[in-house]
This record gives sequence, structure tokens and C-alpha cells, in this order.
Amino acid sequence: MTIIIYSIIILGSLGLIYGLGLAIASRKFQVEVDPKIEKINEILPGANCGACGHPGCFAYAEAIATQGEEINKCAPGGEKACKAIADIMGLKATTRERNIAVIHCQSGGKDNTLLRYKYEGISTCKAAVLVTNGPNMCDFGCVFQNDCIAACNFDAIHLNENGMRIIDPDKCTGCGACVIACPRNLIELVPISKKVHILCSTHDKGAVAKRKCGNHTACIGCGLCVKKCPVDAIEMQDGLAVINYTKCISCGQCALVCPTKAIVDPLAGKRKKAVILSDKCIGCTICAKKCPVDAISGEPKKVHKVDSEKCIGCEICFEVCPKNAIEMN
Amino acid sequence: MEFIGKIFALAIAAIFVQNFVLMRFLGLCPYIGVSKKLDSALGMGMAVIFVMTMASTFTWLIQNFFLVPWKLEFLQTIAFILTIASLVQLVEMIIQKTAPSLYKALGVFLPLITTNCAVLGVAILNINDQLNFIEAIFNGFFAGIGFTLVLLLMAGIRERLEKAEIPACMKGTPIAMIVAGCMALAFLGFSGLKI
Amino acid sequence: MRLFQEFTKGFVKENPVFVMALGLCPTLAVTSSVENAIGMGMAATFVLAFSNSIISLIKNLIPSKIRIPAYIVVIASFVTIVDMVMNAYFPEIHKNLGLFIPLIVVNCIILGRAEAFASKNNLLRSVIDGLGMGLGFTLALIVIGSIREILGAGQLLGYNILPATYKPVLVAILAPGAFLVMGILMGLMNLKKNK
Amino acid sequence: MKYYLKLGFVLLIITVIASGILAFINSFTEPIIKFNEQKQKEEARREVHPEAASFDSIGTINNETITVYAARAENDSLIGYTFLAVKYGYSSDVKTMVGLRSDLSINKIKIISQAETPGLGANCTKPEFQEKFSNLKYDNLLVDKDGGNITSITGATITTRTITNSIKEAFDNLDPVLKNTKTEEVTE
Repeated sequence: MTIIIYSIIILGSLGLIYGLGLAIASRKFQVEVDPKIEKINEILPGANCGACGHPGCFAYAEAIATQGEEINKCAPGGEKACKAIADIMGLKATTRERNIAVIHCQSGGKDNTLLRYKYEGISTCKAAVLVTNGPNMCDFGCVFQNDCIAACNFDAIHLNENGMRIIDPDKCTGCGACVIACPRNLIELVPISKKVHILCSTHDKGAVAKRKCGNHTACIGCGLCVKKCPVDAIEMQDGLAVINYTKCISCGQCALVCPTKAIVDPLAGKRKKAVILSDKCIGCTICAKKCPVDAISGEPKKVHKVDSEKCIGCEICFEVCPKNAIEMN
Repeated sequence: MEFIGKIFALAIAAIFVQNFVLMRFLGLCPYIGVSKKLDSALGMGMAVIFVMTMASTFTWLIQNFFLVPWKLEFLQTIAFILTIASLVQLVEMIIQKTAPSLYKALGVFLPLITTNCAVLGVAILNINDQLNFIEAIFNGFFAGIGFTLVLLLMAGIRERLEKAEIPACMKGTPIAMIVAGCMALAFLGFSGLKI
Repeated sequence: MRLFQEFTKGFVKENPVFVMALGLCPTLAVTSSVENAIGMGMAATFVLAFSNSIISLIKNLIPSKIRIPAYIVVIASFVTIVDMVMNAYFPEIHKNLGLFIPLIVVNCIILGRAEAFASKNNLLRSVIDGLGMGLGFTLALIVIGSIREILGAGQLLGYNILPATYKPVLVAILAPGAFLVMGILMGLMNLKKNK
Repeated sequence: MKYYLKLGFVLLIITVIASGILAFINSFTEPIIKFNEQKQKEEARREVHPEAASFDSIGTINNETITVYAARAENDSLIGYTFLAVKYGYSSDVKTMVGLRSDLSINKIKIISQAETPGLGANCTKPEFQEKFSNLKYDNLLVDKDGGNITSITGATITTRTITNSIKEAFDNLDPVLKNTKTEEVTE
């Protein structure tokens, strides 16, 4: 019987000592962690991907709570995280469009790359580029050692049957890991609504570039797209056409004129034409002003009309019309 | 002089002959879990050495001043693990307050250590081998070093494994197990060593 | 029926040993023979089921600051009960398992299930989950135990099933064998899953 | 202040309940465990001295690490002695129960517990190895490698040498204990 009493006393006292000890310690060593930081940290996905520019989610949470960092920089978290943080911080949630990665090169597969030699070294792009500037003829093209796939921790990049790298827009969170991983800087983060891309990064002269490109879709720097673009969103940078995505309206006109098909427009031919519904239109002329190709005509206060030949289907008028009197079909 | 000999013998035994991870199978969960990167392995190793030494000290005191005099040996498990859990939680709070930078490097490993079999293992082994107080502390310390040594070796190998050509199904834990098996084979060579 | 699914998920889909790589310490150490494996598996299942049930009952009485020590005391008391009962009624298995019965307390599965599952669900669900996980654990132990025993000693449960000419692969019983068998089994498990 | 008490009190209750239950169960299992241990020791001794009826300890040697028992038949006549020799072998402590006849020649030995390498050192528990020690005297307790005639187990010389030495060490200082039994016998 005494053993039971002894054991209760001993273990009981141990439990009490530890309980009190932990309680006192938790009070005395109270680290004044701003509760907001903890709450924000719980909301962030915790992938520590660094897309927000901070080393890890805890650092980003700290930055938000203490230095008033922007709250929409968490790419993997997306709108959901952004809104939740906004509630905590009491700010208005400025939603930012989701970015996805785009690879500006159409060669790099098995049968669309011209090779100088068969590369059998360390299978990483960084290593391949160090050996006489990569195995493929084109000095700016993809060296197909898949560093981007290795870097992506959202499993968004896969190889298709021809060995080309395909980015899955749903999985890609725009965290930018692949952008850093690619030694040739072929990958750029682009808002998801922009569909038209110049899939080439060569600064070689036209003829040289075309000859070196296995796919023969090199940008020869002719400048036709620059002239054709209704919103002047394309500019020539050292012999290479580059789209400025803030101006670009994804109308696809540049893709039509590009002689070497360097510009790829997935919506080619699928774009609808704008039609103004006469009963809803109040003639406020906003669409006419906004239309990049002046396809809409009509006096103020009168029902406007769209010239379907001129209309390039960029849907700007459709978005701006206050009375949504415009339909795309 | 004989005392130094005993400590040296303990060191050889704890680190090589009866290595806690490869021969006694203690502390495998963190061993497989944390050994992906060298720096996190080092952080974990330091935390384990510290906690093991502290744990050996406290548990030996509790056993010989609380449990044995009142013949409560059956409470050994519960008393030891309660001490270790509270110790780790206390250490975590102290480090978080006094050395935030150290806490950033070490913090995430500390709660992991409470469920580490090696810490409780070394505490119980100190009692089963009837070591005295000083020997128990050294045994805890050397066991920690043995754990860290093997953990660092493993982290080094696994970092190179990332670049190696491994069949898809073997990536991750399975290949880590095979590597651990080879290391255990190597450590088997030590088992005949006796000081 | 949802509960039955809850019960069987611990067998293959979420098998604590192969899929979640938890509780590796006892798995590798004790599976040198199927008899020990069954002993350890049953002990672990008993502790898992009972501790899950108690924890799910008292989960909201305990302040969060001392959550871990409180859970550990509950688990440790069940482990001590198992230790005493086994020592009294099954002395040889107890001698073989030796150090690894008290180590059930720090077995990552039990504290893991307690933290992750029992502290969030009602009594029935957590007991079912405890039993499922325990039996899944036992299943894994028996599988590894039988492979190692057949390879290492040409026996199964003590009866030699291989012809006497079979020269036993001694390494399977020793430490390296455990790692290698475990690695290969995990690889096969992944292979089946990826297909 | 209340916060401290609350934490401390909750842990106190849990530990008190736990220790109460454990102590209660321990009171049942403790005697059984003691009985098992006793029975196991008794069996081991009976094995090396099958014909003995009772064993009574007659003293300890090697600074109290080994207790020597005198094996007595029903009519209390001295048959021999038994003791448990323990030494660290290749990878674990090897415990050997040794049975001596009254003329100090080994009647039988039995390895009680060891965890040597399975398949090598562990073969010492096999009867054919243990019989090698029967009716050996103190001076021919030598392994073949050291010039004796005990052939060591294949690949496990260290284990064999450990067992032999553990018995020899006990022999060395067996005399003081035997002296008082001898005198006791004489006085009888």
C-alpha cells in the first residue's frame, strides 16, 4: 500500500514541478511576438518559395505586420491569402492578377534543336551552359537539361513526348523559382490573361538566327510586329522583339504578321467580333475612344456601330462599356 | 588515469561500436527526416547533443534520488519522458528569448526532439548499464556526437544523391534507407573493437 | 461505411511505416523475428487504441501550453502497464523486445496520431483510427519480420522451413539487413503506387 | 497567478491519476515478476546440477559480483557448487551458469543470456559446445588458440575465450569461499 502512496507523491510532485516550471517559464520568457505575425504566418501556405522576395513565409509575415509590406505579394497564396491578410491588417485587398511562367523558346525538344555536339556531361542546364556555351547551335536557345523542372516545387512543368517543357497554367503559382533556375533567362512571369507571346530570345542577326534555330521560328528582328501592334506594346531590344505586357491587349495582330511564326497566338482565329446591342447602347462614346483600331463609329448620344472587318476581337470595348451593351460573338 | 580510460572507452563505444543510429536503431525518424540538407542536419545535430547531455544528467538524478530510494523503478519510463518533454519545451522557450538568431536556426528541430527515440534511449541505457553520474553525462554527450556524426555523413551523401540517376520509385526515403544500410555495414566493422 | 474506411486506411493507403515512414526505430530493431514483431505490434496497438481514446476525452481540459507533457503522461502510463503485464506474463518476448517497449512512448506514430488525430476527433473515430494504425503497424512489422527471419535464419516463427542446405544470410538479421530490407520494401510500395 | 496554478494543477492531477493506476497494477505484477526471475535462476542451477535438491548461497567472490551456491542432495550431502559467471563478450554480456563437482571439476555449464552475433557467437548456447567444458579441471581451461584444448566456435573465438575466462576468473578466487564450506563439512 505504501508503494502506491509513495508513487503518487513522487510522480505527483514531479508533475507539479514541471507544470509550474513551464507556466513560470512561459510567462518569464514571454517573447512579445506580435500576434498579428503569428496569424498571418498561419494563413501563408508555408512553401517558403520566396516569390514575395522575403526569405520564407515567417519573414514575409513579419514584414507585413511591422514594415507594412504589400499584402498581395504571396503568389502561391493568391487572392485567398491576400484577402485573409487584409482582414487581419484591416487594409483594402488590392487584388493582383495571377502570374504564370512562359518559356520564350520554341526549340529544345528532341527533333527541333540543331546541336553542335552530343552533350553527355552533368545533366543540369547550369553545367551544360558552361561547356562552350551549351550544346545547341543557337547561343540563346534552351539547353533542355530541365533545371526548370527540378526547381519547380509545384510540379507545374512537364515534358511532352517531344521533350519540350510544357507549363501547366493551373499548377503554376508564379513563384519564380524556374525564372532563377534557367541559366539562359528564357522564362518570364506573365499575367495569366495575356495569351500572345514572342517565343524566341535570340539577339542574332535575322539570317543567322533562322539558320541556327532547329525550329526555324527565330525572331529575325524585322520589326513588322512593332509597326502592326495597335497599342505599340512591342519594342525592339537589340534585334529581338519584346512585348510590354502592361500595354499588350492580346489582340494577336502581331502574330498574324510575323514572317517566321516566332510569335505564337493560341487564340488565333478563335477571337469573336464585338457587336453593339442597339437597345442598351446610350451613345456614351467610351468604346469608340478605347477601341485601338477605331472599329467603332457613331455620334455621341446615338447608337454606335462596330465595323466587323476592322474589329480585332481584343474585347477592350466589351470590358469598358458601362451598360455592357456590347457582346462578343 | 583510469577514469580517463573509462571515458575514452565510453566515447568509442557510443560513437563507433554501439552507434545509436546504425547499431541500436535509435533516433531513426529524425535521421531520415532531417538529413536532406547539410545545414539543417548540423542544426539538428547540435540540438540533439545539447538535449541528450541535459537529459542524461536530469534523468540520472531523478532515477537515483527519487525512484530507487522508494523502490519505484516501474515509474522510470513515465518520469523520464515527462522530464525530457518538459526539458525540451523549457529549452525551446529559453533559446527563443535569449538567442533569437540561434532559435531561427535551431528552433524548428526542438519539438522534433521530444519524439526522438535516441534521447529516451540514452537515458534508459545509462541506468541499465549502471553508469555513475559523470559517466552518464559523458555517455549522453558522446551518444549525441555519434548521432550527429552519422547524421552529417548521411546529409552529405543524400545531397549528392539529388544529382544521381535513381529510379523514380526509389527516390526519397527508400534510397536513404539503402544508404543507411551500407553505412551500417561499414559501422559493423567497428563492432569487434574493444578498449 | 465511413468508420470502416477509417479503420482500413491505416493498413495500406496510410500505412504508418511504409507510407508515412513513422515509427522506424522499433520497426527495424524488433523485426529480426516474427514472434517479436507480433509482440511489439500488439503492444503498440494496445497503447495506441487506449491512449487515443483517453486523449480524445480529455483534449479540451488541457491548456495548450502543456499539451505535449500531458499527452505524454497518458501514453507513458499505458506503455508502463504494457511493460509490466508483458514482463509478468510473457517473460521471453519481453526479454527479446527489451529496451524497445519503453520506447513505444516516443514512437512517432503514437504521439503523431495523438497530436494529429485524437486531439481533433471524437472518442469513437479516434479509437477506430488508433486500432487501424496499430494493426497497420503490426502488419508492416510482420511483413518485414518474416522476410528477415526467412532470409536470415531460414525459419518462420521458429520452425525451419528452408532445407538444411540453405546457408542463412546472416546480415538480414543484423542491423544493415534491416535497413536494406526496409529500403527495398518502400521502393516496391512506391512502384505500386506510381503505376 | 491563477494561470500558474491552473497549469501546475492540471499536470498534477494527470500525473497523480496515472501514478495511482500504475502503482495499483504494479502491486499485482511485481510479485509475479520476482517469482519468474527466481524460478528462472533456480531452473538454471538445476540444469547444471540435475541431481541436486536444494541450493544455498555460501558466500560471494570477485567483490560481491558472483554469489556461490552449494548444491546439496536430499540428505544434505555436498554434491558440488554452482555460480553465475558474467563477462562482456564480442558485443554483449555473456552470463554462464557453471556447475562444479565437489572435486572442483566442471560438471556442466549453461549459457543463460547473451546477444552475440547471431549465427556465430550465438552458437555458444548449443549443447555440443557447452559439453566441451564438462569434467575439465581448472588448469586445462584454455582455448585452442591459446594452446588449450577447448576448440572455439567457428568465427567466434572472442566469445569462446570470454566464456572460458569468465569461468577461470571465478575459479581463481573460489578458494576462500570453499574454505569455510570445507571447515563446515569437517565440523559436521
